[in-house]
Amino acid sequence: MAMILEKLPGLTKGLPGGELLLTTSDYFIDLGRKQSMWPMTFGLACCAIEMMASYASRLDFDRMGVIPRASPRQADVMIVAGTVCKKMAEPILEIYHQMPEPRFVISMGSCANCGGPYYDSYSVLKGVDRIVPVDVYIAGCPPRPEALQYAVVKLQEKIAKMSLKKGLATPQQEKGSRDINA
Amino acid sequence: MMSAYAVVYAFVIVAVGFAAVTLGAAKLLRPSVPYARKESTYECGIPAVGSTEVKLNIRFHVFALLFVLFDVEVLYVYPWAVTARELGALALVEMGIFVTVLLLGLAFAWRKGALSWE
Amino acid sequence: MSNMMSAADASTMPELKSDQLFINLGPQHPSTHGVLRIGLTINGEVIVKAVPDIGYLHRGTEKLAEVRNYHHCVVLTDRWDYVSAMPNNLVFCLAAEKLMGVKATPRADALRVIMCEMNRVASHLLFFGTYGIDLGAYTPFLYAFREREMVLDLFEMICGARLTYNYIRLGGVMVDASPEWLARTGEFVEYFKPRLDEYDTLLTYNPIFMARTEGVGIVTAKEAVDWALSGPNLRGSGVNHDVRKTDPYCGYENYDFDVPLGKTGSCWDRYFCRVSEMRQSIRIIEQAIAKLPAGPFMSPGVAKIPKPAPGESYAHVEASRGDLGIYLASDGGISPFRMHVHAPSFINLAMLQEKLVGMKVSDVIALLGSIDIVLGEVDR
Amino acid sequence: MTNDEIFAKIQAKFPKIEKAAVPVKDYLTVRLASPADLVSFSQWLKDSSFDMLETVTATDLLGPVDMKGFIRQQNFNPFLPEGATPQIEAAATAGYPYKPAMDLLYVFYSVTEKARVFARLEIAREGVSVPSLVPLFKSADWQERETFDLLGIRFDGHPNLIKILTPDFTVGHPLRKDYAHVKDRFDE
Repeated sequence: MAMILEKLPGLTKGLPGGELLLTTSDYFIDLGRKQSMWPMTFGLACCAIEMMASYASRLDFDRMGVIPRASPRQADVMIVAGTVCKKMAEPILEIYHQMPEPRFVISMGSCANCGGPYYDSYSVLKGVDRIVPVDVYIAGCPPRPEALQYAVVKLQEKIAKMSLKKGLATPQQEKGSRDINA
Repeated sequence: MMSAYAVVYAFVIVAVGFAAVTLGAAKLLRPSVPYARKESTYECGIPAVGSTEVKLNIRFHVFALLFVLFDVEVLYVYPWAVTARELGALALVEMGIFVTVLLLGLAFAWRKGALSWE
Repeated sequence: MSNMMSAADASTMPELKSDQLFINLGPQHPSTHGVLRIGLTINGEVIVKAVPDIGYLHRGTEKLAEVRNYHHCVVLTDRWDYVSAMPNNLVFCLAAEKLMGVKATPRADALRVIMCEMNRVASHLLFFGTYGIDLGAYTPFLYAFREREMVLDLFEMICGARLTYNYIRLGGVMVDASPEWLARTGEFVEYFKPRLDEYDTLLTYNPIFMARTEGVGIVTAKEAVDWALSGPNLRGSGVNHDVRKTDPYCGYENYDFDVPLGKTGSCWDRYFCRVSEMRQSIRIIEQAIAKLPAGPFMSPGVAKIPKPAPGESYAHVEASRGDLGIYLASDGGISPFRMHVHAPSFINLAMLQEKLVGMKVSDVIALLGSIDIVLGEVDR
Repeated sequence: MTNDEIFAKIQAKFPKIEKAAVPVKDYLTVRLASPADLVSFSQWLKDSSFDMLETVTATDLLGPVDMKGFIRQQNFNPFLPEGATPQIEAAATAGYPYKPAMDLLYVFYSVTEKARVFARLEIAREGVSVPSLVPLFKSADWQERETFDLLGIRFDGHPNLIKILTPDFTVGHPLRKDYAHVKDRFDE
């Protein structure tokens, strides 16, 4: 864990202004994270075209600080946009693990949420939350680009609630164990 | 009178200091949860196969050498170019000789086929 | 770490000689237009062996069609070529109508033509944008999507969806085009014509773009026919085969438009075919709106749950990516007995494994982008 | 060149080939007698201007599709009366001749003549393999691999007959009517 951030709650317990220091550092750390959510260019199916539309000129994603990055090493969010097939499940897991902490997952479209129109197909994974923890689900097939942008707003609200006292874990990780290798 | 080098020292200290502070603070502040699967090589989601220590073709090396050669040449041409007017015609001739010698070298490399990429 | 050496993977990992490197142009890659993986064995910069590995988006729709009734199947068709979904609906409806002996009304045919040509413009705009990004030019993407959003607005205005329209139904179309919608489409057509010349200055005659695409990935006419390519890939090699001309459907024979042909079959020719096809689509839309016949937009003969007599039918249309065909067999039940999709992207992609050998690594994306595949159609 | 002229030329060259009983609507459909004369027939077609093999596919003529091939959970739709599952169950239609056989379909197209020939070939479900057309038409390569992967028909002479679409832990060939889905680690 980070050298200073982890010890900060312990250090500031006794100090007179400690609580104030903790909450302001929470605020600025979360502010930095939520205003620059860098997703990974990771389109699977039809929802990827709507994701491209939200990056394009009319519904500019850049104004929210969302800049698509090609590799998981520089990404904070993995937007799973499209049908997750069983053959694609292993690479998705591989990429999720190669993303640095704190990482988030947005499951876009009814295929990624629960299999969608392919609920009874033999080769479709019924929802990406079977392999990776998901933070925000977006309904729709495909959801509108505005819905994707509203999902990023929702995720920003979720990040705003992250605090050092809980060990800087993402909201999802607070419930489960930190070491998620499904 | 501060020695003329004080400016240079100050410049170096500020540069190195700024880099050290920002990188150091970042290293202390950011969370780091290293585990084996995260450190595995990223290859579009598929576990990488085969080693990357591969014998490279010699032409990459030749091009690198030629580039360094002409880059250094520009390094020498630059101060002359800045003060060409004061230095007068003699310097122009000297610089002309210097550049043509190097161009001869380039022509030799070209004829020897060092520049052919295939 | 679970080493998932799958059968397909094992075959794509040849025994490497010391100066060869195996890299994955993997499923998660910004410019493979979806989840396509190519196992490249390279020597320095030159590709020695390329093994495309698909199936990462295989949803088994041909199997699902066997437990869906005919109206449900139209919904499944939207998700094949999800960049231009109208021709998918159209081809399934044509095949099913042939099976049921139903004929769409003239107004429905004209509306279907307008919709498919509008969708072709939207799909080629997306191709134009992403091919620019593939080769490093970011501005065409922003220009192209500005016009594409206008086309999607028109689609949304008439059938409520931006991508998976489900507009063309068995026996006709879902809803009639209101005069106000037709006026808006006419406005868009007028607005769009000068834009096409703007695109030419942006990318078509841009020296860097021409250097990257001219003379790259040459497909001769004989090879194109041997690989059974179709659509702009075939016409890029100079073979004059367009389903709208050779096997007209929905009244295409009474619109006049010409078919742009390429000369050498290089990436630039395929690109040029698509961009000039947009001009022809605009011409068709204008004529279709001008000559839109009156009358009902849905033919009455289609049952709520159709049970066509046992038999087989084959229908094919000129989709944006090529000759999209559906072979439909019925055993008299409520679901099709067998539905096979002749997907143009799947067949156009097959030539990659032979064309890539000997090319440079940076040209892989130029060739892959010029074929313009959509993975939903490749894997079905 | 209308369908009948083409069929007359085919009949002259290959007397054993006759028109299919159930033709594909308004296209010429011929039925081959046995896998043996598939290659000679395609070679002859290729020489007489049918130079594009558009489609290679197959149909499993067995009875109604087995519902075990689909992953169907009990539909917990609250709006429907208890136990009602609106999804469609495949049912056999009376009188349709289901038979345990595979029906191969080849579509040849001539760019110059603008004509299309559908060739059908019926083979048993197990143990019969069909000569591959890859030496004649390159487009057959992936389509035969797909037919092998989804329907289990072996094409001997094919350079690289491995599966192409389904994940490799899939057991069996999904498009067969009697395919029963084996639960894998992504299904629970």
